This record gives sequence, structure tokens and C-alpha cells, in this order.
Amino acid sequence: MALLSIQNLWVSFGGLVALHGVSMDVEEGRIFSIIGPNGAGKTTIFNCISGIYKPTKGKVIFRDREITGKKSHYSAGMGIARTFQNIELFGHLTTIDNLLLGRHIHMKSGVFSGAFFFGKSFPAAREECHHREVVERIIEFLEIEAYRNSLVSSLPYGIRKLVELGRALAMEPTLLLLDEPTAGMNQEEKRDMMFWIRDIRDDFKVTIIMVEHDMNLVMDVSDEIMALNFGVKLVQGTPEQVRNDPQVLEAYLGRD
Amino acid sequence: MLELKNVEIYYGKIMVVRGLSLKVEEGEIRAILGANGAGKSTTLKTIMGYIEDQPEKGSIWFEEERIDGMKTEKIVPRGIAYVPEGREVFPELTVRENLMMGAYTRKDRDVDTDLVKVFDYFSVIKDRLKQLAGTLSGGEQQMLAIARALMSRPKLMILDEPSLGLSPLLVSEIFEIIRSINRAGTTILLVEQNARKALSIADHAFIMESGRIVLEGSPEKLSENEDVQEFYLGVRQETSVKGYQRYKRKKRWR
Amino acid sequence: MTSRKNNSVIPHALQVDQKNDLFILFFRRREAILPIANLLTWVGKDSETYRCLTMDMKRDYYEDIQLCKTRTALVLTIALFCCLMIIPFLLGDYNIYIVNLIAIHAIVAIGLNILVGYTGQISLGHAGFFAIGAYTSVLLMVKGGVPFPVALLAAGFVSAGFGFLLGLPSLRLEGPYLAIATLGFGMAVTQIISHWDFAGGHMGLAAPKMSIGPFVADTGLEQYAIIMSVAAIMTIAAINLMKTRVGRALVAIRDSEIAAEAMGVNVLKYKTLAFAISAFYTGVGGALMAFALAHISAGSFNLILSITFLAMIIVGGLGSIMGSILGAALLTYLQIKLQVIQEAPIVGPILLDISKRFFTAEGLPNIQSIIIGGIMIGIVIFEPLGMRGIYLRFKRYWRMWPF
Amino acid sequence: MNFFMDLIVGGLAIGACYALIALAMVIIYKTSEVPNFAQGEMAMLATFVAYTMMANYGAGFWTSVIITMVFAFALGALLEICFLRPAEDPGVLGAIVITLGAEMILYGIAGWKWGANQNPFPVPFSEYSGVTISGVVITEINFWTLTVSLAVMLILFLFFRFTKLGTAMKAVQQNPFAAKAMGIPTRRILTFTWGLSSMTGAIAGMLIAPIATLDPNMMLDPMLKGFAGGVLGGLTSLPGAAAGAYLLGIIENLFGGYVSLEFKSVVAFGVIVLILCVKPSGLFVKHYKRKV
Amino acid sequence: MKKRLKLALVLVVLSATLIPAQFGWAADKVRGVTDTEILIGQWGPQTGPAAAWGAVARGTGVFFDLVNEEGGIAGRKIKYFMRDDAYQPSKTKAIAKEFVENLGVFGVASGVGTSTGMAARDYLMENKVPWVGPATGSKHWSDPLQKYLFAVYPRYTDEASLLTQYLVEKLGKKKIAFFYQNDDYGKEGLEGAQNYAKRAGLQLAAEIPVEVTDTDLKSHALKLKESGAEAVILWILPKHAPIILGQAKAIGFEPQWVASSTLSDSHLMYKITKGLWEGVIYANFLNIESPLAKKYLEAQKKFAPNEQYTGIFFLAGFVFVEPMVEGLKRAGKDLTPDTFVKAMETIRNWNDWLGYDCTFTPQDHQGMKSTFISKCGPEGQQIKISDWMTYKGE
Repeated sequence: MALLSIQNLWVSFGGLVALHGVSMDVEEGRIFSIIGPNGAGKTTIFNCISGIYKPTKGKVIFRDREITGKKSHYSAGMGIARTFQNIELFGHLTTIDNLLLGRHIHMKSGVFSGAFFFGKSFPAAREECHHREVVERIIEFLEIEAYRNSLVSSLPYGIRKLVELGRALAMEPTLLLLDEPTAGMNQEEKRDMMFWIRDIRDDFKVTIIMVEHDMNLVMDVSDEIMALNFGVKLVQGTPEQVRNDPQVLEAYLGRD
Repeated sequence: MLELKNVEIYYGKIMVVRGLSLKVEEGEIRAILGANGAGKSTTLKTIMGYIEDQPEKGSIWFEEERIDGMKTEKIVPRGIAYVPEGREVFPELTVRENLMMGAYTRKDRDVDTDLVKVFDYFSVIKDRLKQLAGTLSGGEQQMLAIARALMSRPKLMILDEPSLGLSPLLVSEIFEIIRSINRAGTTILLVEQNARKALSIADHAFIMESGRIVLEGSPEKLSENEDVQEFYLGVRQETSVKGYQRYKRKKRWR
Repeated sequence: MTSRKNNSVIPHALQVDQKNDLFILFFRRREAILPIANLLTWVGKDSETYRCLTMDMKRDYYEDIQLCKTRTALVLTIALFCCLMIIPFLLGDYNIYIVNLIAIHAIVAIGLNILVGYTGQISLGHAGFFAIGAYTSVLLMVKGGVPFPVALLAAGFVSAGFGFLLGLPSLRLEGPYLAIATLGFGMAVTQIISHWDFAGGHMGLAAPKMSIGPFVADTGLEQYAIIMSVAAIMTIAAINLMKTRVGRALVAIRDSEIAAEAMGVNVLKYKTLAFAISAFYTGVGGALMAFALAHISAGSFNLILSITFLAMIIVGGLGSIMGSILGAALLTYLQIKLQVIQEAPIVGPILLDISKRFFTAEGLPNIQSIIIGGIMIGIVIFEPLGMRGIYLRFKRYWRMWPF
Repeated sequence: MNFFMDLIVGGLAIGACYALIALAMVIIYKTSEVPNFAQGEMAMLATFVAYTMMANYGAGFWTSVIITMVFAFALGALLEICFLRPAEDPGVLGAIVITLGAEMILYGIAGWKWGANQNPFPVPFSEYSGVTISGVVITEINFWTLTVSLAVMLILFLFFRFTKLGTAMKAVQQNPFAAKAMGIPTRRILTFTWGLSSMTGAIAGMLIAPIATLDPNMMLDPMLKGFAGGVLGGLTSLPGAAAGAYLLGIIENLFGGYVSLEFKSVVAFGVIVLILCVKPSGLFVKHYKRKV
Repeated sequence: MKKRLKLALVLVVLSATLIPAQFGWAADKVRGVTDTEILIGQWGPQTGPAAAWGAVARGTGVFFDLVNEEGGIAGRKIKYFMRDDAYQPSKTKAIAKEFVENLGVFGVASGVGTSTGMAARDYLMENKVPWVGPATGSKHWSDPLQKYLFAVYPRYTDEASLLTQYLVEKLGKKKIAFFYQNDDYGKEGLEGAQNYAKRAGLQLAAEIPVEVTDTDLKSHALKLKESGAEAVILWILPKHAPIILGQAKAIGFEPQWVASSTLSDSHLMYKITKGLWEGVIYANFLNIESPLAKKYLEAQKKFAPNEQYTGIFFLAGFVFVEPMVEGLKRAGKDLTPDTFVKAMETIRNWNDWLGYDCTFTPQDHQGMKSTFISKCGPEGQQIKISDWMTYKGE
């Protein structure tokens, strides 16, 4: 059974149908990309997986469990992490606090243990220290040490993208959804990102689904690609297959 | 037509643009290329009078008239139209109302002929006049934003990243339209990250990095530059990264 | 949460003084500034400036969540505690009463700040929780014979229960819609209590004396001991809480609900939790108020009170425990002192003269609301961080003092 | 049956006053997303000006109304310029605090200038005689209140729908950044908005004052009800907010007439909370959820 | 440099506000009494929703000025402190503390509001602060008896019983409705009316409450009309009177209106109801025709020429405190709280004031129990239609 399986997914917003019965399977350990023109429904699929939208019809099955229509935090608890197209960071928190929020599902302290600790040996304090250590390693991995204690709203765009990625990694997810990870980056940064995506898959043993416009990156990095157009699945296959598909060329890439 | 002389811009306390000078000649398409945070958008916003008390130094001239320090609502009637980054339409106004707002500063009543003219460029819009702009797709919104800017009959049109977030096919279409607008007599100043596309239609381009113009010239000249090839055009794309040795070794976690 | 300071000492210094401070311009690079900054730092290596400059001097992850991060802070905290111990013996009973009021308001302000400042939810109905706390404790003691500490806790928990209920709709409401819902809640509570004969109706109830075991708080001084201890415990708890998992989740909800949920934060749970915690604090504050006043009546828990609480945290600083306390202190003090503004030297006669000339003499006390309204607006316009912002500015200024 | 109809008429009459306040608040909310808690005091102050014109300077009613409208416009514009413009992006909470502060200041000024005494507010039409339609009385003041509120609503609707300025105001609300790029003077538009809203509120004040008495506390309750009515209908829709306010007036009166007078004014808020749980942006507005 | 200046400025302003807090009181033999002065305080809402009642406290101020001008009391002048509590009990309590701890007053005069007064009552009693004439007719002032508290305002319960009795016995009304403010004030009135009704074997036709915050009284008026009452007793605030009278008239309901003493300023009521008040019957305990009233109003012109409102509430500020001054005079040179209480308790059937038959005994500290009934004439004149009456219950 695939790690994530989407079956006949329909989504509509007040009469406007965004997804027309899309199905897809993602095997564990792969990098799976979704491409398609704007408004094709790529982000909508993400939103269905991570529980922001409730599909009108169809199923989302993750690790043999149905998560259709479950709230975001539920799927997060199941091990699905994501980044956002337009960066959704916690602007009034520092980088380290943002990353610590990624550890939220792995932490236990509640109101009372959190409010009353008076030394290192209290469980809340111990837990806090432990997770700070974990986060520290992610900071190292992404090379954002210099920004550890800065408010994220004051960071440059590229760094914020990284922090967001780091925050998703801190969740130690099984499945990572990347929504346009290189949007707004220059070629150099994009290339870095490419390496990182591969490293993340290998080092963290994560399955990655990403939505991306940069064809070069998509073709290079992905194991499998699905092309969408107006909510309809055009084709799914290896980069080569997709690159040469006439429908994809027509709808998306254009013929130069 | 438009000239920036040694402009310095601060954003809060941080200097974003350092001594920028550039010229846009009448009838041309000029493009500013550069990565995120290079100060391109800030420059445009400053030209449009968005940022109060800026530029800190230098001057901006439009048709022999100094326009820095002017309010936006004074600048627009002088013949500059601005298409902001990211499809900034009025989502809950109809397409028609959106277009009417484009003609806000005009005193004459001859708006309808312009509407017809706009439909020549953007046939999609014609059928959707009564639709709310927010219900348009991303590409249509971008077209509407450009159409709206045209409604003020600008002499100079400034576009901020018209290709942002659009599919390759749509990008081509929009750039085609920009070119035809230019041919009809409107001067164009374009800010782009998609260097390849921008260079394909521009008459002259600037490359901006951390608040300075580092290179300028004709597209041909720029395309030959090695740095531009590597960092802006991504020329080596045909060979895959898979075959490359990483030049940076990342630290491993675990 | 004063722990935010270490993020930005350097960038701030650069930003503020960049244009007019030659010194900074010369030494823009961090390494260059280091030795000089060291000299400037008045407590040497243990200061946070030093730590920020050297960045990697962290010895232990616990430091991040420690109550007193530096020795200076520790010393200051101990000094503060000593002050709190000595103060009552220096002040008269009247001033102790004012300090008590301030402490009670500070508890409420902290609670409200947890909801408004940290979680980003608006409430114009906290007078309702205040009333619930006050009535619960008094009714339990008078009608139920429950001892004071239990009644105090019960006041908090009952109030928290109502907070939980009010929190439920908050999942879907925002901005003015939430404001009107909470406002309605506050008004409903007052209205219901005032018609509830068991709770003394409109006339209100007389509160018994606070007592812990054999110790009965008769005088203001004894009340001070109880109120101040409760306030101190609750302040420390709030500081701790905001630094750990729950607090972070609350701030996450404020900054981006969608992202918070994607991180596995159960937004419904944490929003209602924020309401509950906030209501708990307010309820405890209300209970203490009942005993400080010795008599409660529904009419005093009105919309104006809710607005005053809100004003306290705005003036003090949103999202800051210290700000809550400062705001509560300032506004409580002002409200009491502004009543006699016409008796103040110099200012008083001038105002009276103005009143007689352009206004009415008997309307002069209305200047209270003009001044408080003006402070509220002024803070939002000029110092959105509130008094805490002023404090931070002052601190930075102090550091750089010789220059 | 008469009792029921009387309650409905009463509900509509007070609902019309609420509706005017709701409209005034919506005008501002639509353009700048500021829930204006100072609306009531602005109206109260304007009404005091009208009263002073009549009582102290012997001006005629209509002259006073005109002067008051000018004053109201100036007051609204002044508040915007002095209090809201200098605040950079205050957020909803900041905006609420600013308007609450303005409310306190205006309240203080009114108390300082006119004292706490109650004053009668004379109008050239009768508060208690009028026409009787099948046993149900509609007094002159009821009639005028309803007419004026409907007229104001219609004028505002036409203004926003068909004039360039009205469309520009909507544009400023939806996207101030783009509106500026169109050459729309966003700041002046905002100032104008406040003036317009203040005038609408002043009309409400002058219609409420004759049935009650004129004193600084006059508008406390109507303002909250108007706001609540606006929220009930939806703060982003003019007709929606007005309809919500009418509805609120009717609910209140029916509840007072048939269930309980004691909880008459609280029930409104209870109903609102319940309705908002189902329709979070009010009855007549589609709930907007942020996209990611 | 600028910043430091600013800081200095802030400090100066702060200390300026601090100064009034500093003038303390040195330990005298008797708190608030020196050879030349007696310190007396009063709170009253000068701001907020109840600010209209602030006139009481200002009236008291003029009265003390008058007393001082006439030579004071036993060689001492009264030093009067007026504080604004905005009708907020927590502030009232703070003011009471300030009076006792900081200013060290001898006694408290009047003070508006029942809930505000209740917040301070026990504290004042514990500290032996004589308190005369709280400005409401609540029964809580004299029941249970408080040693240092003397009530002047006739009880609402008695007043309401009396009015009902008058309606039934003198005017022959059978169906009487009661329209009351839904708080202690209104409810005590209702209780009084019910008491009489029970005794007379009657049933009130309707008991309609109104909330303080209500502005729209249409449904109230309709309910009153439904009850078919011939007379309606109003136990409400002045601001509600014009609304209910107007709404009732609009629906064609014109019973005999009867009002409590709170609405006894007929000129004001006539003005704000735009003439509807004419013909209304109301209770009254302040003899406005007495020559003393004229004298007091002249004193107002002298000491408070800027005062805008000089109606009944203003004079009420005199009447509540008159017994206090009498008590102080009787206590004479040797003034302590206890001698004062003793002196007060010697006042029997005292009539040298605006009120009537003031009597304090060690068992009963309710000083005045009588009211008379007036009718509002054309142009708001007060027409006295009964003598002073005292309600005699079981």
C-alpha cells in the first residue's frame, strides 16, 4: 500500500469546481511533484491532504488510515508536515521559537507543568531543553545559526523560506508537503534548494510531495510527476514521460 | 522620459537602494532584473511616491519635471501607470468597476473608447465585465491589472513582476501583450525575475544587485555575459544536477 | 515576557543610531564593536549585551527558559521582592489599598493579555469573568461555608469554565464579531447576576474576610500579604507558561492560525484554553477584589470596567507580562489620582479657570476620561509596544548613555 | 393582534435608529476595517451642537440641522486626521482601542462642556401623535425616523453603487495599495468616509434625542445596539447591516412584549452570539476565509 | 539629549500628580477635628452615567460654605472634601479609605448611590466615622441599625406605600400599575407598593421593570396599556420618564401618572418631558417653599455662581446634611464621634430645616419618615396637594 493514496478527489467552492476526481498514489521515500498552470488545483490537493479543506467527494488515505476531512492538527499529528506558498511563519516569534513549534506534537507539557517549574529538573524544563537541542541541530543543518534569535518577520525572504522548511522538518514528518519551495528565489538559491530537498529525503527518510513551477528543478529532483490542468489530472509518470506528454506541452509548458 | 539620478532609499533605517541612476527613453521597453531583495520593487514604489519621505537623496524626473516627494495621486495623472506585484485587483468590485477605477484620475468622459481598446488586447476580459474580479483566475487577474493600468492612458507603464506565479504558457501570452502595448506607443518599465522572458522583449535592461545597478545594456550584450548566463538565465539547465558534484557539503543530522 | 530582548540589541543599535551616531558607523562589524560594548556594559560579562554579541556563549539550553537569565536580572528580581516586602510598612493603609487594587488589576491584566496580547483574541467582556470570580468566591464562603483558599481556587475554575464556553464560538469569530460576542457575554453576566436573588440581586453581597486557617486578614496590610502572594505566584506562572509549549502555541495561533494548525496545534483546544486561562486569572482577580472591597454588587462589573482592563494591557504593552503589570499600575493609579486633579497644584487652578471660561466648572472631573482616552490613543499611535516599549527604549538608551 | 403589530412598529422605529448607527459604522468599517466605537459619542456631540444652536442662539430647527451636519462632517474628518491617520497599521485591536479612546475623549468633552443635565431636544414634529392604521399608531417621529433611515440607506446605496467616488471608497477598502496606484487619493477618501459616517450618525442622534433626553449618556445603549445590529447583518454590507439592525429592534420588542422585559436588552446579544456561531460574518454576508 | 529632557518632563509630571497624595494627617486627638476645623468628606458621581446626581455633592459644598460664613460650628470651620467616584463601588471604597487614612476626616456627609455606599458602609462603621444622610431612600441605611450612620432620606418603601395609599384612598383608583427601575431603588419602591396593596386587599395591575440601560420603552408602554391600569406609579430615573410618557401617549394610554421623590423636580421634569409632566402626582420631602430654600439659593449665587443646575437635587445636597450640622452644633466644642452620635440622638421632631420632623433615637436612625404629595401644574409649577404624611404600617 502506498504511503499516501488519494482516491477520486472532488473539491468545489460554491459552484466552482477546483478538483475533478483526482487520484494519486505516493510511495514511501519518493519525491513526488505536482505541476500545472495556475488555478489547476495543486495547492487545493495540498489543502485537502493537510486538512484545511474538506473535499466534496473522495478519500485521502495516509498510512492506511483515512484522514479525509480531518482537521489540520490531526494530520500533523499523523506525521504530515507542510510549507506554504506565501510563507506562513509566526512573525512575532524568533527563529528558534518557530522551530520549537514544529516540535509541538512531540512535546507533552500542559498548562500546569508549563506554568509551575522552578529548576532544571522539572519535567517541563527537561522537555524544553531536550527539544531545544533537537531544534539546534536543524538550525545547523540549514545553516541559519546567525538568525537563531531574530524575529522571523525581520528576516530576508530566502531565510524565511528556510526557516519554514526547518519548522516542517522539526516535526520529524513521514510526509513533507512543499508548496512552491523555490518561489521568489534566484537561480543560485534554487540550486541550493534542490540539493536540500534531496538531502532531506535521504537524511530524514521523508517522503516529499511538492508543487513547483520551475520545470528544471522539478524534472531534476522528482521521482514521479503528476500534471494537472483545471482540476483534471492530465498525466502521471516519470519526468521523461511527463516532459514529452503532448497534453502537458499544450496546457502548460507551451511549445517554444 | 523617466530619469532617476543618484537615488538613495532607506527602508526604516536600512539603506535599500544605494546611488541608483537610470533612464527610460520614450517608446522603449526597459527591464530591471535582479534577485529578491535587490531593491527593485522598492525603487518602483519610490518612483510612484508610495514611500513617504523617500528617496533620501537624489532626484526623480518625469518629462522634465521633478516628481520625487510628490504624492501618488499627483504622479498618476502625469501619465505613469503602475501595475503592482501580485495581481492587486479589487476582488469585490466587478471587472468593469475595476477598469473604471483605472480611469479614476481622468477628467474626460470618453472612457468607453478606451474600454474597447482594452478589449483588443485582452479578449478574455470582455465577456466577464460583470463578474467580480476576485473570482477570476490568477492569469486573468494579472491581465485585468494590466488592462486597468491602461485605462489611465499612460505615457509610461511600470510593471512589477507580471510573470510572478503564472504558468509558462500564460507568461508568454502576457509578455506578448506587453510588447503590443509598447508598439501602440506606451513606454514600458518592467521589473522581472524571469530574465529570459524579460530579455526577449526588452530594448535595454539593467541588472540590479543589493541596491545597485551592476550591469546594463542591450539584451544581446547582457546575454553574452557569463555571470548573467549562470545566475539569471540558468544556462546550464540542460545538464541535470544529478550528474554534478555538490559544491557545498551539507552537515548531516543524525 | 522579557526574554525577547536578546534577539535584537545589535540590529536595534545599528538601526536607531545609524544616521547620527558616528561611533556605530565606524564599527559596523560585530567584532569591532565587541570590546567597546564590553566596556560599556555595566555588569561585565554576564550581561545580555555581551551574550548577544558573542552569540554562542550559551552554556545550557535551560537558560532560555530560566526565570532570571542573568545575574543582573536575578539581583533585580530579588531586589523587587525585597521592595514588595518592605513597601507595606512604609505606606499608609490607604496607599496599601491602592497597591492591593493594582495587584488585583495586574492579575486581571495578565489574564487578559494572555488572551488578547498572546493569543490575539479580542475580549470586551472580561468584567463578566471578574464578576463570576467575585460572586463565586463570596457565595461559596457565605452560603457554602467553604474556606477561603478553596473558594479562591473555585472562583478561578468556575470562571475558567465560563471562559471555555465563551471560547467555543471564538473559533469562528474574529475582529469586531468576536468583540460584540464577548461584549454581549459581559453584559449578560451583569444582568443575570443583578436579577439573581440568591446572589443578593442588585443590592449585592457583603464579602467575609479573607482567612487562611487561623490567619484572618483584617487590615489592609494582611490583605496585602495574601493578595501580593497570589499575584506573585500567578505572575511567575504566567511567565513560565508563556515560555513553554502552551504559550508558544498561543502565540502561534495569533500569528498564523493556519500554520499553527499545520504544526499540530489544535486551534479549538488552544483558543478555548486561552479563554479559560484568561478567565481563570480574571476570576481569581475578581475574587480578591470582592474581599478587598468587602462588598460586591453587579452594577460595578460593567462595560467600562472591561474597557479599562483592555486599556491597561494596551497602555502596558500587548504580549508582555511586565507590560500588563505596568499598565495596571499606571491606570489604577491615574484613575484614583485624576479624581482630584482640580486640587493639584498649578494644574488644578488653570484647569478650573479654563472650565469656567469655556466649559462648565462642575463638568471638570470629566477630564479624567479625556486624559485616559488620550493616553490610550497616544500609546497606539506613538508607542504600540506600550510602556514596555518605552522601558526597552529607555534601557537601550541607558546602555548607550555616554554616547 | 394589535399588541403584536404595535410591537413590530415599535421594533421598526427603534430599529431605524439602530440602522442609521449601523450604517454609519459600516461606512467606516467598509473602507478601513475600523469598528468605530466612538460613533455614538460623535452623534451625541453633534446633537448637542444642534441643541445649543437652538437653545442658546435661537436658530431654527432646519438651520441647526444644516449647521450640525457641517459640524458632524468636520468632527468625523478631524478624528480621522488626528487619531487614525498617524497610527501606522494599528490592526483591529489597535483600531478598537483608538476609537474607544476617542469615545472617552468625546464623552469627557461633552460632560465638561454641557454637564450631566438632561435636556429636551425639540423637533418640529410630534413625538406622540400621528396616524392610526387599523388600531396601530404610527407617530410622526416614527414615520420620520423610518423615512429618513430608508432615505439615507437608499442614498448611500446609490452613492456606493453608481458614483465614481463611491466605487473608489470600496476600492480603497478592498485594496488600498492598488487604489493608490490608480491615483485615488486614499487618505482624503478615508477622511471623507469618516465625515460621511459622522453625518449619518448625527442624523441618528437627532432622531433619538427627541424621544429620549439629551445628555452625554444618551447614545451609550443605541450605539451598542446599532453596532450589534450591524454585526448581526454583516459589517461589510450596507443593506445587510441595516437589515440586521431592524431585525434587532424587532427581536428586542417581541422578546420584551412576550417573554421578559428584564432581559430584553441582553437577549439581543444572546441571539447575536448564536447567529454568529452559524454565520460568522453576519446573516447577509458570505464568510470569507483566508486562502493559503 | 531630547530624550533625556522628555524623561525629566515625565518625572516632573509624575511627581506633580503624586503631591496631592502626600499631604497627610498628623495624629490628632480626634480624627478630623482641630481647634479651627472639622474635616468632612463626600463622594458623588461627577462623571459617568449617574453624573446628574453629582449636584447633591455640590449642593452640600455650598451649604458648608454658608455655614462657615455664618461663623462655623462652635468656632470651627468645616473643611469639605468632595470626591468623584463615577458611581463605581471600588472607587467609593478607595475614597472612603482616603478619607479615613489619608485625609483623616471627622465624618462623611451624604454620598450618592446605594451600591456605592454599601461598599463603604462597613469600613466607615468599623472606623467610627459618623455618616449622615446617604442620598438614597434605601432601607439598608437604618436597618439594621448602625451606630454611626444616620439616614435622612425617607425610605422608598414608606414613600411608595404612601403614594399607593393616596391613590386608593383619596383618588379612588383601583387598578394601579407599578413601573420600576430594575434595581434596589425600584425594587424597594415596588416592595412598598406591594405592602400597601396587600394590606388593602388589592393586587397591583402590573409590575413592569425597566433596565437602567434601556432606551426603547415601547414594549414597556404596551404592557402597561395591556394591564388597563388607571394609574401608573413610576419608580424610575428622570431619563426614562419622558420616554415612557411619550410612548404611552403615542399609543393612546394616558393614566394618572404618579412618581417617586426622585422625579420631584417638576420644573426639570416638565422641561424634559416637553410638557407631558403636567398633572403628574409625585411624592416630595423637600419643602421648596420654605424661606430657607430661598436663602440657600442665594448662597448658591454667591458661592457657586457657575452652577448650571439648581433644582431639587442641588437642594437635596443641603437637606441631607442639615441634620448633621445641627448635630455638630449640639455636640459643641467637645467633638468626638461618640459625642456627635449622642448629640444626634437628641434631635427630636426638629423642623428648622427643609425637611420635616427629624427624629433620631438610639433605637432608630431613620431621621425623616414623612413625605407630602404634589402635583405638577402648568409650566411645571409645584402644587402641594397634601400635608406632610407619615406611612403607618402594621
